[in-house]
Amino acid sequence: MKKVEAIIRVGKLNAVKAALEEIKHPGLTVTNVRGHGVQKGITETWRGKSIKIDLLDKVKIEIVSPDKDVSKIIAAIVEEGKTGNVGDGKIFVSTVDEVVRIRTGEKGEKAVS
Amino acid sequence: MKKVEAIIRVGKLNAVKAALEEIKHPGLTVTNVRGHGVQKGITETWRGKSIKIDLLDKVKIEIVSPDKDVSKIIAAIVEEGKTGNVGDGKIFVSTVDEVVRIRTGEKGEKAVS
Amino acid sequence: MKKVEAIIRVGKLNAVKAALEEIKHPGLTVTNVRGHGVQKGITETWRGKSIKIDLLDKVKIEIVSPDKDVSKIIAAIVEEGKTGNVGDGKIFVSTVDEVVRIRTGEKGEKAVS
Amino acid sequence: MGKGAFLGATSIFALMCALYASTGMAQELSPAQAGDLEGVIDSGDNAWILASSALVLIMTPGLALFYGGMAGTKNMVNTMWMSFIVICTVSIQWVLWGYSLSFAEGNWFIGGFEWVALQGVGQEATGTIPHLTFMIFQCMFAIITLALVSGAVVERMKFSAWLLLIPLWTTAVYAPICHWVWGPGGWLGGIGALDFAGGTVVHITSGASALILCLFLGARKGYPKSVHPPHNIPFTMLGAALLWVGWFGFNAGSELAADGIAASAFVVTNTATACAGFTWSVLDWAHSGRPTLVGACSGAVAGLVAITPASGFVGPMGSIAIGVGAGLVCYYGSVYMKKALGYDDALDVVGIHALGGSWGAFATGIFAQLSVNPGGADGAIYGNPYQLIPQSIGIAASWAWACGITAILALIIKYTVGLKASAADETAGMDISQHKEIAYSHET
Amino acid sequence: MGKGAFLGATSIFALMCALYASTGMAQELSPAQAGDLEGVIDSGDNAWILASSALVLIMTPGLALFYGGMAGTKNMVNTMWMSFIVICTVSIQWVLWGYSLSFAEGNWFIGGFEWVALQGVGQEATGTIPHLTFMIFQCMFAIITLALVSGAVVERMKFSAWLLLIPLWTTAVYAPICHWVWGPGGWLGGIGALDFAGGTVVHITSGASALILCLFLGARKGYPKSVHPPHNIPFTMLGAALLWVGWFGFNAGSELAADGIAASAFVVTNTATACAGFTWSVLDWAHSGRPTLVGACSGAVAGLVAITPASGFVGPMGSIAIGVGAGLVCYYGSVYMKKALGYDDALDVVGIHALGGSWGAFATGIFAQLSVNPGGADGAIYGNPYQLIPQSIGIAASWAWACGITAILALIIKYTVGLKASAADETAGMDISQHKEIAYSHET
Amino acid sequence: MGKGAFLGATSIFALMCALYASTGMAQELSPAQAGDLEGVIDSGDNAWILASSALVLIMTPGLALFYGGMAGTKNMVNTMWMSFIVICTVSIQWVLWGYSLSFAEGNWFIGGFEWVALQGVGQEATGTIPHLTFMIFQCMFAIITLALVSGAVVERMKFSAWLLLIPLWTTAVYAPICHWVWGPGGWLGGIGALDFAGGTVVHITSGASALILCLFLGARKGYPKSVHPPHNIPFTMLGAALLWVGWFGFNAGSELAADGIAASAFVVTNTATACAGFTWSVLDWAHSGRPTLVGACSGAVAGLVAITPASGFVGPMGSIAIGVGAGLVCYYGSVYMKKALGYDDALDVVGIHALGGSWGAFATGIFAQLSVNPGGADGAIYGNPYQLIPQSIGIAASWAWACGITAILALIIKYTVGLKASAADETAGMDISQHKEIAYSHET
Ligand SMILES: Nc1ncnc2c1ncn2[C@@H]1O[C@H](COP(=O)(O)OP(=O)(O)O)[C@@H](O)[C@H]1O
Ligand SMILES: Nc1ncnc2c1ncn2[C@@H]1O[C@H](COP(=O)(O)OP(=O)(O)O)[C@@H](O)[C@H]1O
Ligand SMILES: Nc1ncnc2c1ncn2[C@@H]1O[C@H](COP(=O)(O)OP(=O)(O)O)[C@@H](O)[C@H]1O
Repeated sequence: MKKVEAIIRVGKLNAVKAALEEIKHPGLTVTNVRGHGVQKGITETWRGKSIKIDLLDKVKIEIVSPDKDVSKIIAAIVEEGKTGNVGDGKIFVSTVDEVVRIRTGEKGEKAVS
Repeated sequence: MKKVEAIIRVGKLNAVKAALEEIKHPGLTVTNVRGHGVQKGITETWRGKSIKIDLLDKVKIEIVSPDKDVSKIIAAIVEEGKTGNVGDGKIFVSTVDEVVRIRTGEKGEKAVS
Repeated sequence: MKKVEAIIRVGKLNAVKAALEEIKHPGLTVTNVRGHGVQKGITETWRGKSIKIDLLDKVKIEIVSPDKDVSKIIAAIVEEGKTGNVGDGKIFVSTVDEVVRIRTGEKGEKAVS
Repeated sequence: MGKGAFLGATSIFALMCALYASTGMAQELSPAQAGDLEGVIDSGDNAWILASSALVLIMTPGLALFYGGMAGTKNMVNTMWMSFIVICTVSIQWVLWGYSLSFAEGNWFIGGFEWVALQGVGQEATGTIPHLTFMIFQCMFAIITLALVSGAVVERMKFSAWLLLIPLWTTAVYAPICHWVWGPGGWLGGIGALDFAGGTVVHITSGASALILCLFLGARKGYPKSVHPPHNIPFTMLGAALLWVGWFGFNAGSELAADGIAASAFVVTNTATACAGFTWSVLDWAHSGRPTLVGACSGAVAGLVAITPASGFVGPMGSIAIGVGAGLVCYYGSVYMKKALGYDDALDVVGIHALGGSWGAFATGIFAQLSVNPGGADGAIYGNPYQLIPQSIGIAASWAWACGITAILALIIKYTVGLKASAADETAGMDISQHKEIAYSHET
Repeated sequence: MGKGAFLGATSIFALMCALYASTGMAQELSPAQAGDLEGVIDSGDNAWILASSALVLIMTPGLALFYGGMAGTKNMVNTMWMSFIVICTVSIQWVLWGYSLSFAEGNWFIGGFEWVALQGVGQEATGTIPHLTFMIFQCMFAIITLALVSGAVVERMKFSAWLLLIPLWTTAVYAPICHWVWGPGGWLGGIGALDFAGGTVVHITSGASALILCLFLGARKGYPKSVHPPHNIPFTMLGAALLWVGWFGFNAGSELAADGIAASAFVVTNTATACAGFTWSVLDWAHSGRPTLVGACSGAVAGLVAITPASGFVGPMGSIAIGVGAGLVCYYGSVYMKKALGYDDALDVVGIHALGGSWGAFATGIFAQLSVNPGGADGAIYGNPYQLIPQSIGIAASWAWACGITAILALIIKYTVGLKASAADETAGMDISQHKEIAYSHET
Repeated sequence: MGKGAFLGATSIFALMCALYASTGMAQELSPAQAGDLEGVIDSGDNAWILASSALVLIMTPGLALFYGGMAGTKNMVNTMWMSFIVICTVSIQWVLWGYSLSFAEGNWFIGGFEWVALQGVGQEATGTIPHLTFMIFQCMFAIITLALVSGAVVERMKFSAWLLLIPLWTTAVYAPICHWVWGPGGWLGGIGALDFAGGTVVHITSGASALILCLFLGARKGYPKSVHPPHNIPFTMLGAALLWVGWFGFNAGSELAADGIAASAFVVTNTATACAGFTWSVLDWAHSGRPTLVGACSGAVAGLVAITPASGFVGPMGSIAIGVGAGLVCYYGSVYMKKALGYDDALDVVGIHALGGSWGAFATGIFAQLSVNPGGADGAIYGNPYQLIPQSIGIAASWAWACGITAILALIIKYTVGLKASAADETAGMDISQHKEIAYSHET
């Protein structure tokens, strides 16, 4: 089982979500995050003083899925999350040892569907 | 060392927290997330227009703990987090390579207690 | 590739960020979280009633980086995140199997830079 | 079970009061207060009462924020809605029949139908202001009174139940008590009970009814363990401020003229409010280790409540006593009495309005001064302890009628549309379950 | 293309109206309404109009909150800014030349330059209030009118474009129509069109201009799929409440005296508003399954709009009809008509102000009563269906002029500073792109 | 060290001024302004001043939101609390002794004890309004003045220190300066210094005291690197709007009658405010590349401050000059001067109130016109440059007294309860450390 974690643009959430729905992903969890990488921040102004905001709002999507679906999921996110400008974000894949569905106590692949 | 990550209902946070306290868990970190799985979303109305909100508020709990405590922790979360209706959430377990306590620089099991 | 996840004090975010900039970290993602460990909570008052808030605001920093940089990153976080009082937080290191840069589709170490 | 017994007792008491009144007091009817249609319009007085009407209207949205800020995030819309729908509904009810039942010539108990649909209520002078000005000023009172009740029942009462309650309550509880005190021939006015701006009519009725509704509704899920802090203190502060400033219209406007008594009512309103806010803060500091802003706001509202019946009758020093007393009474009522008795009055309508109103109405009998208002009376400390008798009767009668009738209305609603939202709806939050709305959608 | 045709048609219509008016109506000029500089100041009337001016000023920040609460988080500052900058800019424009063009002696079409820079506008009485009081009261009307327009164009119109529009629009659209209706010798006043507080001058002009700007701007990215719920409903409720209370100054202040007609205008304003808020809630419940608070607030604003032209002329029962009608007209206008026609009127300025104002101006011709205001007229149900003629002309002329001239101004702006923000700026949010500000920075 | 020297210098200057005044001016005492207890009440005037009192009260919660929105999230409750507690405390202080010290007959320096506890302050007419109306109107001024100071010291001053400061400051700083300018026999009034609504009494005193407190407190941790953006701009906008609308009561109410001068004061208040808001926006655009809403609000407040002393004396064109000047002076004062001098005035009380008030008091001497107010004087551009002398003396004396006495009070507090919160408390946030409250608890 793998966890696919993607940091994407806030404005791309709906498109990525739709793309994942199309490939019948099992479910996902979304977190509001702020991030910083190649992309530079923005500058706010208050009473003539510039205040640099170097963390920009991003959205993190987490999807746990069987190993075999991972490449499909990555492809969908890259396809829909891309604008071509810096700040599009990253995808991180890691290994999940165990999954449990709280409602039923089911474990393993059945639990994520 | 393992990380137990549970997505649960917002209203169950206190109960789960209490259950973990009872089994003397070492600590935890909570994040507000939104999620989507078997459970369907809700519909808001604005000026006669229905707006579907398909991401529901959930809470993510993260607990890093020695391998031996993981099954106890999972049991406690399932016990207290369950309502039996869709939307109860999932638990994901993964491996943590190293833990450091910032205050002391301690590493390994001592650091999580 | 490793993911370094640090739970730190809200007030230390800027200092840690600056330290990471100095060692030329590739990027980072920040999440507002609440946590609970050795440190006790605070008490709010409403109309004579004490309400215990046992989850305190913390900030989670996530940095994905090549294995070789991990120790430098940990050192920087410990250095700048420490106050010596309980509540300074923890660092968790885990393994990342794959990284993708959404903008370019690049994979691996090139993707995190 | 206690609820039934309580209901029985209060109903009987209400009946007794009514009977007593009808025999003992009917001959002492005071001349019509609102009904004398003579005189010419004074533009200054009219300007002040129109401005006061606007000020009193703003109190209800102020209340929506005051209450809403203390409610939970997921109940914010519903909490504000309960006040806002009262504005929309009572404004219509009042014009159609509420005003007539309250203020038209009738008997000692209730007004007549002469002014139904505002027939005969026009631009001619009543005292020195147009009759319509008086009508709309009083309309704002009817609105805020019921809106006050909502604070006790938020986070669990069905919206449909609340909507049904509005016209019933305003007709069966508010109109009679209003007529008793301020209507032509009303028996409480007749026996000389002093209530300048509504300690009995507004605050005891709302607070007592809130208590009854709490008992019928039962507590919120998990109460009292689940009690949460205010979700947005700035809104609560803003709401309290709008109440404070609107209350100048409420109290000083009740003089129905821009004269010296209006000025005096304005001054004592401000003074008592400040004293009560300060007193509550001190008690907070003493009991909880810190002074809280929500506490100061609560105290200020308590002071506003308590000075209401007294505002046209007492001087500044009396108002300090009333304010400090209000802080004490309402603090202990909201914190300790509620805990001791165990009912779930979410935002302390009983502790603040029922107790504060009772204290204020009683204290009017202590601190009133003829030298402040020749149309009033001297109180106990000015040598007339007898004034405490009509004051006490007024308090008791308002409690009794409000409790008894509200209990009947609650029963009716319980067995028709139902009073309480389902546990699932309560857990999901009243906003999404009752209104398909969410107060804050910051992701958009 | 449709836009051009529409522009052409409206311009021609405007021209025709103007020509017709100049020949057919010029001789029927009414005596100067604002200009008769005689009489003595009545302190009560002055007190009321000064208070009313303050009440009308608060409407614009109220509108900023009403609109801002419904906008997206990332456009909150910009949405409020659009109202706030109107206050700052029109206040200056009005003093320098706007007031003179609107109210000084001129011809049937526009005022003169006599009062430019307030020369000759002093403390002397106009009617029973100082001339300066009248001037500043009217200033507040000019402010709110343009601020209303902003609701249609938020989330995409460049701030510089808006800033440029302000003086142009207030001079070329507002001043003439204001003069037609209320200025000395204005032709709409001359033919007997009744508009007590601005159904045509304020609401049709703003709503019609909003429509034109929507058409020129085009829709927001992703519209209509991207429509989002209000980001902060408490602000919307508070804004609606400030509008409601400020509107008492707007309508009852338009009598320019604290007399019986002011009281009557106050009463019908409150009644119509409550009825419209209630009606919208019922429609919401019927169509969406739940009554929404934002719906009730929208309905209340619709009621306020519709009663505006009628407020000094109709009685309470007429106001109920107008209010219920406003709820119906504006609900279907905002929900169904907008969908059917497909323009992106972000916050329903067309549905509420253009339609509500038109309905109100027409309904004035139905429900007006001489017995309410001897200076008005009887309407259709009081035996004078002919009143509907000047009312209809007033409606048509205001639509025509507002549409035509706004189209010209939009073209000018489009080809100078540009109307619409870049897609990137829209996506980033207007707050950061236009102002380098973020509404909420809770991390600090 | 600089602080001591500064304190010494200002104290000496204050002393000198006082001595000079006592010898040179004592014989020129003007007739009592507030004290002449004769005449009859005019209901219109009374209506206006009661309404104005309500308007001025709303300014202080407005200020709480204006400041609170700019403070950090973790200091929101404390920031609002500092204003709210001033309302509760000064309302009592004023009734008990503050009013008497300020306005009762006394000497050139301070009022007497005749009106302590409002003895002898009743419903009888003072001018054309009840004495109590005048008293409560002035009470609202005393409240807002100290509340203004809080903006400089938020995010670090101990709440207990603030609470202690309130009665001390209002007694030792406000009462004397108020008496000098407006009290019967006050020396500044005596030498003909014009201050219609409080440029010296309110704004210089608050701004100068704010500067002294800043110096004694020292900067917030990490200042200036840690400066954060406003946490909630909508609250700041709403606060500015409430200030603007309340200020109509402040300035136009200061005429104490609903006459032509009140109308004129209303008009120039609005005009200057708009001009200053617009000017600040232009400067923002020029210097930071974008116009900010917080900038426009700050500018508007600067304009309100500057027009205050001039409001009853200048015409519309003068008000434009004063407004534009206020935008310039206060923008550069808040942005550049603060940076250059290095003190941590968190929300620019010095830049806006001390500088804006000084500019306004001086500009009154330039633009005043006898034709606007026969009770005033002509200013420099109307041929009377000598008016600048009493204006300058008024400015200097207010600065001196406010600085000197506030320094003494700060020392007293520093060595008793302590001025500054601990670093840990500051880091945790003043809300939780001083009040055990959190402004927003959205998780509930
Ligand atoms: N090494 C990293 N570790 C964790 N998160 C990262 C890392 N690098 C980038 N991110 C996240 O990805 C977002 C986009 O990355 P950025 O480098 O700005 O653009 P791009 O991915 O287009 O090169 C950042 O805002 C941050 O949240
Ligand atoms: N495959 C998944 N990956 C990540 N998060 C998931 C996944 N499936 C479900 N979740 C999270 O768990 C929550 C509950 O899951 P859901 O499928 O709705 O109910 P249940 O767990 O009762 O079957 C979702 O809201 C989402 O946050
Ligand atoms: N076992 C754990 N799993 C996950 N998060 C933890 C764990 N222990 C502590 N934390 C996080 O670290 C924060 C600080 O930990 P705490 O034990 O209070 O202080 P310290 O790290 O100084 O001993 C907590 O608020 C929590 O967010």
